Amino acid sequence: MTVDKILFAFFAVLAVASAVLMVTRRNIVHSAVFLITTLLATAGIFLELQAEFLFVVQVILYVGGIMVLFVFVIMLVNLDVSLHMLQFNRQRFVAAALGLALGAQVFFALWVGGHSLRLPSGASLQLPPKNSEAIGDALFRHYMLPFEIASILLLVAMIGAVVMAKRKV
Amino acid sequence: MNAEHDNSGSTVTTTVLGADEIILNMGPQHPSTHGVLRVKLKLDGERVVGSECIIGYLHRGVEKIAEHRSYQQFAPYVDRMDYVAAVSNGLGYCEAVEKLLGAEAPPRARVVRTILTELQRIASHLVWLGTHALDIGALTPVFYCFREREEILKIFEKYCGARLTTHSFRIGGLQYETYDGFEQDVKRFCEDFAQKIDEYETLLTENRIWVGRTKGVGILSAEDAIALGVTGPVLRASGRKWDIRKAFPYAAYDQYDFEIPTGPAGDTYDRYLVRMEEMRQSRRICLQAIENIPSGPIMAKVGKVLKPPPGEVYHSIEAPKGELGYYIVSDGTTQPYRVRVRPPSFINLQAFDRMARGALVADVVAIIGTIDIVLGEVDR
Amino acid sequence: MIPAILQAIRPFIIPVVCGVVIVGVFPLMAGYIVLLERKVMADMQARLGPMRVGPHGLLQPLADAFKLMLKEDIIPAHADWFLFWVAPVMSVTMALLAFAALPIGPAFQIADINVGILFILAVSSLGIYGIVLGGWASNSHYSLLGALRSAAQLVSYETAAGLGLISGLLYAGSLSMKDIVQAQSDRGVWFIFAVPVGFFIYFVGSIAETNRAPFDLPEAESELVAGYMTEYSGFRWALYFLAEYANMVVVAAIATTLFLGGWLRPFPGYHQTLPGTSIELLDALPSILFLVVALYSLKLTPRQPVKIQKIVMLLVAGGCALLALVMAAALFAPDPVKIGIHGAFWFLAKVGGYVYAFLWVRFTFPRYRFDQLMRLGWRFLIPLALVNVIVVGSGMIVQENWGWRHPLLSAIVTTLIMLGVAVFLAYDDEKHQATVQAAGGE
Amino acid sequence: MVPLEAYLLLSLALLTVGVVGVLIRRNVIIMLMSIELILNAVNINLMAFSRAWGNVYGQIFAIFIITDAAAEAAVGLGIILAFFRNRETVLADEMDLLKW
Repeated sequence: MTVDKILFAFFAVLAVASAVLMVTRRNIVHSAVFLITTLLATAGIFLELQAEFLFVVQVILYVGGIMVLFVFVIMLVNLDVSLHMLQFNRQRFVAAALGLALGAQVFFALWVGGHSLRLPSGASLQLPPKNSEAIGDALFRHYMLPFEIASILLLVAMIGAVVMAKRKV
Repeated sequence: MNAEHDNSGSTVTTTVLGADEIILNMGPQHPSTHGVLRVKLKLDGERVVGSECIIGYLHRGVEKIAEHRSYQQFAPYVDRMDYVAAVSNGLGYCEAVEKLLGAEAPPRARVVRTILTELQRIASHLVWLGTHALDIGALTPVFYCFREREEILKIFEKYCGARLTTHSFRIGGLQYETYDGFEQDVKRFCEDFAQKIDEYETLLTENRIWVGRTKGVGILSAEDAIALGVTGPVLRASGRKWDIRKAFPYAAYDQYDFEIPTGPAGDTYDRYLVRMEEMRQSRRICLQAIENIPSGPIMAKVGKVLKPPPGEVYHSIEAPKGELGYYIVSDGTTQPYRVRVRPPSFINLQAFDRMARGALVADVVAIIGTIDIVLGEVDR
Repeated sequence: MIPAILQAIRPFIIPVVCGVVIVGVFPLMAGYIVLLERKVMADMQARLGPMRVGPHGLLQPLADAFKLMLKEDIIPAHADWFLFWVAPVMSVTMALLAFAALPIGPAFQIADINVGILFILAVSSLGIYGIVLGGWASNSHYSLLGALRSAAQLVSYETAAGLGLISGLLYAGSLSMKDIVQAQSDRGVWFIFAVPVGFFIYFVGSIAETNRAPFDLPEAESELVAGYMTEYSGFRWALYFLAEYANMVVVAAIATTLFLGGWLRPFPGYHQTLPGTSIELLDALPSILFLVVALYSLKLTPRQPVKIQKIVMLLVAGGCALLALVMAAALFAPDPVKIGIHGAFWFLAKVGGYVYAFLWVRFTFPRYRFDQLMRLGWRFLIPLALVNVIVVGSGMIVQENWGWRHPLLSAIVTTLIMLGVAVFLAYDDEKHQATVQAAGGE
Repeated sequence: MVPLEAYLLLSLALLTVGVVGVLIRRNVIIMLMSIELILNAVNINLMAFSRAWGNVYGQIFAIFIITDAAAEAAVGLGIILAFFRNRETVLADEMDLLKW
């Protein structure tokens, strides 16, 4: 069971460290690379949680799809100009303080009230072994309507993106 | 990328452009500009909105050299202009000087000249076909083309000892008599060649990708072509039946029966078809000529020292790439006062901007290939 | 303590050994795939190909590798050195990672993941970052254009190829590479015969995904010099090269597993035995093949001009003879060993055939233009693949409910329907193109 | 076995970084990427709970969230491209007019 913990620690540290780097880097492409690293580390955590299907979905969709789109757009908008400008806006100190305060607040809530939440210990239950089949089952038995709604959402987004990016509508 | 090395005095500005327009420099070291041509492309995304050909990287001052050489001494220099069709260059020059002298090569010399020039045309078109196909991404035809070209070069080598820059003709006729078996060699080549052309055509003519890449690409209307002075296969593909071999017959072309292929649309595909058909017609001319080479002397009596009377002459021939003209002014001495060459590649290259406007970057490569330029001739 | 650690790492030993073997051997193999490519190209182009280094150029890959390693490592001025450094590594890592789930024969597989095929797709879709970031980091217009082209191309054709795979997966009923092969064994038909249209779509898509001609626009030599690799040289360039060939093998392995029966022997129902023995003719084929190659090499040995070449040729003959011996010995070994070794042979042979088809296409066709490539992808292949999934799915339902027992029957019907769809799509595309051209571009 | 709290803390850390990123950066693309980070933090939570409860429903929700992220990225980047074409900037504080 130690392997579990080592893997988790590795991926967690990788995820958080590259998330911080992503927010602070000057160069957008570097930011994107660090976000990709974060996402891959998260995918690793999914794998550690025995969710192979979500691991694959995360890699194919998030890293192989969405982030490619990001990188593509970053390369289309020219970057040299914004590189030499101020990277953070004027309310940065206040904003950072507020953001950290939010984090601290949630952490405090977890710290104080975590025991009363009656979270399951985790070790007691095992996931069904055939992960992708179980997901397919659940998705198409119990979540058919949300699934269809999601597909409509995607359609709307697709049309929206085309309309936005087109030069002449 | 392009601002710092701009030593050519070009007129395209590299100032601030819109977000979508970039300037892309193709060449002078680029795999598909066929030498040291440099093309400045103004791109909107992948679409060309403007272009400029920057030439002169291979300028050797050929025309100026002529003023300090005797007429015979200058003859080898012309071979270095269009170095893939050296024989044609030599023919044009020799005939121009003969015209200036008022001399005429004997019939046997003229027929042999015709055969060699037509073989050279085939060789030149083969180089064009191979490199053009390579530019468009077909890797294989170039090797087939060079295989056949090798046969032609072997004939040249047997005839005069040189393969590329042959200097095979002399003013007044030929230096060398044909070797034993010349007729057989040419005949064997021509007979095999018919099937070889079909072989290239099976690879390309009906190929969907090839048609897609060439049809409708780089269209040049006949009016534009004439306005720009374009000649040769490029003009003929635009639908004008203009060929110096028919219009002002020289050498022995008036004796032979051949067709002048033309194309309807003036696009890259038509130029391809026209050149393919020209190779067939050249083969036909060779076969007719080889049947019946008149006997007799191969050199007219022009004397050892050439001193043409003062005057000027313009003589042009149909080189593989178009009208190749020589304008020679004599002041009565042994050296020309002025030689001006009208190189087909140079003039045809002027049509590049017209063809490339609105095309995609990938088409630019096809268009450069289809004009069939040789930079040695463009820059001279 | 030590036994406990041994106990803990025991399940990892075999996968790690397999992984090390693949990572160590594949670069060499890639070199020989390059040699094979050059030889095949030479054969198609009426010439000899590499002949200088070793007999018939057999040592050429080693010479190339040494040359590449000794070359100066240039990082262009104003390049983003970090990404310039990391991009080729990323490319090659992702390509080799995909080997983790490939079953090279029933015995030789690093990990049988239950989403194996998705894992390979996922990992190979990451290879795009090596290309895009490398192209961007070089700080050159050619590289950037190549990178952007590549990104657009990969995203489009991954969709088509993925949908092509799905039609095969419908028959397989599993995402695990092993189960897919097992399904083909159970159904008694390779899925290329069940879903030929799906195979065709995957074939085209996989050529495009690996950036091979006629879809090699990201590195189109005549237009973009070398695309995203323009500024790379020496060993980094070799890494890109390695990644390209690794990707080629990976897509070939996917196709082999899903459509060509994986490690299964062709004609499983054909039981002609060799006279006087109980060995089946087709089982003995591999060893006979290797023996023939060995004898041929032996015959060529005296004709080599230099002594060292003679020795190398002799080594080749010896190697082939050894392989023949191994294959023959495996026939008499217990079943797992026999199937393991012969399965690996058939798998690699099929991968080789698929790669050969790649090369064949490469040397025959000119290159697509970018807009044509996109049109082919989006207007022809993706709709075709979508319809194909639906038609094949319906065919399966019909087959199960109406009792068409023979799998080929529904395959024939669906294929005919799909051919009709393809003709319609091609016609529609041409009509569309005609109207576009009539409207004057755009 | 990694305790559930560890996942929650990791998720919290990513959430905080994402929120701070959205608030302090000027570049819209990085803001969008920070939002992706926040969504990702949510996913980790869902996955951890799914594992803890021993069923796959959490994973289903994660799939929906990834779908949502894809839609958001497509539209968001479309807007950024359109904006960049008009104003040649990707900085949030320069987007200060309703119409150009």
